[in-house]
Amino acid sequence: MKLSLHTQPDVPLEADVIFPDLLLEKTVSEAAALEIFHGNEKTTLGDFFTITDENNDGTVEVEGDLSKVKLLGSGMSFGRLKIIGNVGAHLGAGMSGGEIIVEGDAGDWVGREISGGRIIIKGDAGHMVGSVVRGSSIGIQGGEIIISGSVKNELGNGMRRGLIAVGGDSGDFTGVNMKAGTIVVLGQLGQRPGAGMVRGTIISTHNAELLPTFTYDTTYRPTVLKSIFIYLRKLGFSLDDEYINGNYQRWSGDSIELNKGEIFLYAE
Amino acid sequence: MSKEPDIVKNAICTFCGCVCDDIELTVDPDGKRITKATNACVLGKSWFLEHKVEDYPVAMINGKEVSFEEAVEEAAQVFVNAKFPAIYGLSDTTCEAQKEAVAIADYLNGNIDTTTSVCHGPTGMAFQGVGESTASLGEIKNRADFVMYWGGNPAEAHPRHFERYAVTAKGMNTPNGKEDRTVAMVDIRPTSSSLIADIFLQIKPGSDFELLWAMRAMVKGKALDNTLEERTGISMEKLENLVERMKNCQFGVIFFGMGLTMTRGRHFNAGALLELATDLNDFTHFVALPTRGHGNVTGADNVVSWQTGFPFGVNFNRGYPRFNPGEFTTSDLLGRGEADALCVIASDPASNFSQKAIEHIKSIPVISLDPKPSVTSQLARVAFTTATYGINVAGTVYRMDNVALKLRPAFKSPFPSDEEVLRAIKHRICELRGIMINKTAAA
Amino acid sequence: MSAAIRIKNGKVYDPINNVDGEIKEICIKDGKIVDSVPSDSHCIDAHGMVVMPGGVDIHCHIAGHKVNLARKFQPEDHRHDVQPRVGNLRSGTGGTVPSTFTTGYRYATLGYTTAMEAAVPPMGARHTFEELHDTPVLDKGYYVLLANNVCLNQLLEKGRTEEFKEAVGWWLNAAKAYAIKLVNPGGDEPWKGRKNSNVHNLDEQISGFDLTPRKIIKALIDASNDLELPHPAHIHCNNLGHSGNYKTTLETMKTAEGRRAHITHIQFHSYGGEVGKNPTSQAAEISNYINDNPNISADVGQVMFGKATIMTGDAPLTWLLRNMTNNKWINADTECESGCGILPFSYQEHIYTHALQWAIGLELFLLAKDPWRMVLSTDHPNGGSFENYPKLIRLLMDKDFRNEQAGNVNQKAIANTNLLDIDREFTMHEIAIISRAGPAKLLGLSNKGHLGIGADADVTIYDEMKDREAMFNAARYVIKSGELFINNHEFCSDLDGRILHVEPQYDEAVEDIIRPFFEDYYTVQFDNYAVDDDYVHGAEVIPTKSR
Amino acid sequence: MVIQSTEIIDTFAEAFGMWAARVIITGETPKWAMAAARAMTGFATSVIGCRCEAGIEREIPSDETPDGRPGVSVLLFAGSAKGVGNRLVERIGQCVMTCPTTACYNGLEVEEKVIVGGKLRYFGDGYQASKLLGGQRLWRIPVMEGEFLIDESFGVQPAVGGGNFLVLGENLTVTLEAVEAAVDAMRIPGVILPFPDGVVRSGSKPGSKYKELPASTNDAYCPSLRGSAPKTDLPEEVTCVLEIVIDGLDEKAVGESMRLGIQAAVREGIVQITAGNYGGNLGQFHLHLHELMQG
Repeated sequence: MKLSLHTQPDVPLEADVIFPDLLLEKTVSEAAALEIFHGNEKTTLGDFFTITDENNDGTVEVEGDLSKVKLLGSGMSFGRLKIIGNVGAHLGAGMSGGEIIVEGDAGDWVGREISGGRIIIKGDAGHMVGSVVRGSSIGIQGGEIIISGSVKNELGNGMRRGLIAVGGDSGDFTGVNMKAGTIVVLGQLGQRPGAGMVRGTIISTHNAELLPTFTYDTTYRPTVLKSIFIYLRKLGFSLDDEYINGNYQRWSGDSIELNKGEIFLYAE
Repeated sequence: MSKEPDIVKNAICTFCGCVCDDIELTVDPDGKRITKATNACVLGKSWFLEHKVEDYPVAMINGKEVSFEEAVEEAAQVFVNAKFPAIYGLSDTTCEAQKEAVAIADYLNGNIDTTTSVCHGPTGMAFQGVGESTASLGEIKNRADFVMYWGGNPAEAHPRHFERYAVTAKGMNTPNGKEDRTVAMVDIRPTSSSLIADIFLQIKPGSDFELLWAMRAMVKGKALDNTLEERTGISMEKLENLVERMKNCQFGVIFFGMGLTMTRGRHFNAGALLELATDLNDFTHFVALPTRGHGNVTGADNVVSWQTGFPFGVNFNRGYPRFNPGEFTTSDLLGRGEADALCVIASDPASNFSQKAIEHIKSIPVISLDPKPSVTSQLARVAFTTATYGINVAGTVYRMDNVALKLRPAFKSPFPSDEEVLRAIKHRICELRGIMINKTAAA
Repeated sequence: MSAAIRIKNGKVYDPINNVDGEIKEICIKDGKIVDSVPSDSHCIDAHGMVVMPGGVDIHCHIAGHKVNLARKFQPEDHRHDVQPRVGNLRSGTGGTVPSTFTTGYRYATLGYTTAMEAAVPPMGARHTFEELHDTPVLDKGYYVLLANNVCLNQLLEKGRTEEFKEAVGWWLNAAKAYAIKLVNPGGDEPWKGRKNSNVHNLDEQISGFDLTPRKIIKALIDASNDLELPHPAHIHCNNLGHSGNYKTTLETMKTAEGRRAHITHIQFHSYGGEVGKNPTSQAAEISNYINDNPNISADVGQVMFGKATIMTGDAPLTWLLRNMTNNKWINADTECESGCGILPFSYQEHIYTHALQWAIGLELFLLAKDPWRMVLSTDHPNGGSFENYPKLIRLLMDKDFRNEQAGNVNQKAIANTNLLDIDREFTMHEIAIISRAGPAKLLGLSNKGHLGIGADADVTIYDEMKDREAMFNAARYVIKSGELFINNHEFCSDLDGRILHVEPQYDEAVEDIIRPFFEDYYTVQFDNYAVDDDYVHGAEVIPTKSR
Repeated sequence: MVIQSTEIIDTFAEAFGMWAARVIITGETPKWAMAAARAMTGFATSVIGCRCEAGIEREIPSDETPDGRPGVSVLLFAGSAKGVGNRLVERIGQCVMTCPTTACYNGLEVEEKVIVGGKLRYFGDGYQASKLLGGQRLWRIPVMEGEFLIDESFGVQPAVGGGNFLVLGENLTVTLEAVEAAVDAMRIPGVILPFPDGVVRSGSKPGSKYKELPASTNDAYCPSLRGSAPKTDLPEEVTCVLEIVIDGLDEKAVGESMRLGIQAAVREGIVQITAGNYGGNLGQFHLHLHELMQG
């Protein structure tokens, strides 16, 4: 199925019906009749999208400037959602399976609270990628988020399991309060990475200033980093050989918590 | 015929979050101004004494004077024709008005947010993450022998904070006032407040989080990197000394201001401070309080919370409240160009929001309620002049420590209250939307 | 006023008037139960249904500063439980601490029309009324915290008992409260002091005072009785939650010396065992005492599995729980009056203590010989949300269900109780007692909890169903003060409830003692402290002897 | 059947059901991966005496390993899935974890798993940490040189052990040449030859005159016992017999390996190639030599 945005929304469009689990069971006309919210106004998918029955391979393709369209792919559990264009907030929120590919930039809260599946973004993403929502302490519980560009603050806040990779820079408080899981940032980490982390791994290929509650351990070439990098490469994430083969400083923290978290910084 | 001036005893000053309730106001016999405000601080005095009933139109549409009813009609039309109407401000008005505003947002399926989102919103978010140990201000007065101010200048922003609540105030276990307390001040530069401090920590700008984190580690006896001084400007020794004092006091308190919450790190800074206070309860009784600025911003938090479950940044687009700071907070949603109508109550976002947000404000219909003209009211489609709470309008306000007080207005204003304007708009909206609100239901 | 209503063909349970399941007509006019209405009145055919007075919750936490803190504390708890707007009703959110509107609507959905907020420091009264005003449908009042009141305790330690009583009277008036509440008497001083500690026995001296918890308890029980308040002193005993605390509870009850006293959420106070070790059940011991002493009443404070929010004036207890669970935590002290602690909590079937608490609560219900004095509560939201009441009712009415549920929890805990040996199943009549008639009687609300002529027309009608949980989950009709709020399972129109409070007489000269204390130790002016009628408009003052 | 001048006897090798795992060992250099692999597969010739049979399957180029380093794959066989698990824990713990720079990955993507890293992790004394990657949990055990990385669990699958053939030669020299050539040809993916460089001389028969022994020397094929043994299966010109035993992940791999081996072994001076069996009553797999050679 393919959806092309024909009318630009004036205010945010909450298109939480766009996910393969639901759409692939519908005919084109059924899909067009699905109810969505344009601000506070109840409207239908067809009011904003031209829907055609292309590519019957379990893929839903969405095309257009979707930067005011929220909640695409939220809750999906299987199939493939391909987005050609920029996309708004809460992409793939709470997803448990399947794959989302965005050929463009994404907004805030990409993949918040996911438990499985994979989100691949070719451009940049906003704040709170793969994170908690306010008030709860547990962020994503699984799944993979691969972003070629940069992201903003609180990447992987509260993350308990899963893998997040960012090709560009990340904002402040990357991996804050993480319980476990892996975050890879090929660019520069923002301020205060890993604050309050209990367990888990943050890897950066740049140097960074760490909080005083992190302790330097050693510089070495841990095999696990190679495994992670090669795994990422298999998912189409591009990274240089020198990062795979290089030495890394290992820092333990956060001492305020269990002190079982680690930050790896590339040391050439 | 000369009249005796009216005296209002125990009047309540809503200029700042201290909400002092011991002001004695002398009202000029003409009933149009206050001539004396005994007990008020310099800010309070100017708040009361400079308040005049000006000759503004009660309402304007596109800058032209109209009747109250016409303005209500126009405002209601703007609201019901919007798909994403946003209501903002509310921290300088009564709880009664705040309730009306939430009701409008509810009946409109709109968005409601208060100035909390741009002052202590980060504290609210931090609180939701880590909790807090707090107290009413009298506990500080009666018990606190260790008082710390972090990232604020109470001497200028809350001039009576020292005397009424925390420093020179004399209480049950602190009969000698300041002599019975240790006062510590943390700021990036000396201020008029820091002059009174026994301990002053001048920290490097932007290193609050690092310092708080280091203090938490010290309290917990955990490993600390020795680059602390270089990064924060505070030596390990000085910090250890301070932390020992904190652990060994009888009752400690940290007040914190926007110097902490609105600098880089924001809700994490606030969270670190709240957690530090909580951690210290392993050793002694310890509390922390934000020093809230606006007179009833705490009331706005409370009203929005009990009516919706969430303190600010609440969206009703889908017929029920949703909360997500960053998504439904006004400065953010305007910055992304999302709202298609804006109602501002007692605030001036057109002068202090980001350029992007201001541009968007200019592109959508705005309804403003303010006792005085502001940048926002001047670009408003519909502008109401309203009476000033506390001076002209009765109602409920909340002190920064969540204590509710009833206002004692000094004299009547020719202008309607925010509550009256909002209620009129609400009733018209409900008529237009076919919602039958009966009189018994929460008015 | 409202139109007249006739309810016919329903099976009526009205224990106060000794009506036990008779098919009986109930007539309503002008907000009251009347003996007849004109023949053309609106008629509800309640064939196949059960008709009861509206439910009365004697102990819950639904309004005030601590409730609102707990509410804004937990956005994660509201997010997945929303209450969309219907008609002119307001929207809101649920979870264990729902928004005010949602609280009112959901209580009413269960058939409850009266609820009492159980713990507010007088300084928080104004805030509490603000919230109660926004809590629709329900009639409501609150209990004022006086057992850690510094001014009162100073009078008490000096032996000025008469002035103490007058001051209590002043405070009840100033705060427009319904009853006197004691929480962890004397425990605030050590908590707010240097060591963050607590008092542990009734005869221990309270730090900074020449006073013991027992003296405070006795004085407030006496004051409640002497002022002839409709509801006696409402006591949250010392040592809540600690192993071996049943002794403290027994001692507290003995301190009443035959005068009326109400022990609240007594389940949390019925533990054997040694301090610091696993608790055991002393439900039988506690029940025996209450069975034998008609001056004592209690509500259970049943624990229900799942999400809860602990919120209590007993701050040191929450600190202990916080350190056990590592959950986010709130402490909130109120000057000269009270402490408060809040944390999210979850009762889990597999945990020994939680399963034991669950079983002890059920034991207390089932062992009570006089259901009028052992009434239903979950100490909402401490033992679980009020939305668990239907399930709790089923546990009491359906032994097979109860035993099946007991099979799913920690078996070591169950083995340490007598739960499985008890065959009792509550009758519909008894359910009407513990959820309506009993609480109304204990509260001294003579117009509530029954359907006699002149009673408030608060009536609920349930479909009679075998599954009692499903039955009590959603009333088919709810009439509040003579107006239909729920009609055939649908909300009709928003309704206000009214505030219930007392105004006992006191000697105004006592203000000469209290005023200087305010000037020295409060940060609110004495003249700005008392709550005026603006906050309780349309209130009903429940008479005391002197008023 | 005669291939070149060697007679292929019309008989069958009798192989047994076993359970197998594949372990990918990587190292900083091929040397260390191989060192660990050799240590791990040492003393693993026969279940009879070693409780498992293991061997090196192949070297793996670095671009095929999970961590991009040179690797070696090892197959390990035992009588049960649990047995495989236990042997892996012992052998990886003693031979791989101990060896500088190595890491250890599961090489069989199958459903049934045995916990290995999940047991070895306790060596970390609380400092161990895990990492979930593509659904597989890895354990990181801190060691003095850095950390030892190992998959939590390893796939195990039913496999075939005890495929074999006997090379009967005119003299030692030609027989050795023949088996060496065979072994070279037989190392294909999915099989190992558990004996020293693939060859066993002490072929056995089941049972013994000594009660406690389950197997004893294969007297019918011992040239020196032509006169004294009750029966001999040796043609007159044969003076030397060597056996190659094959364990494989499936019957097909074992058969293919045998076919390649026989093909390489036949030559002048090799009189017969035959196979060991127990009358077909003990093992569920019968690998008929003629069928193998006919394809």
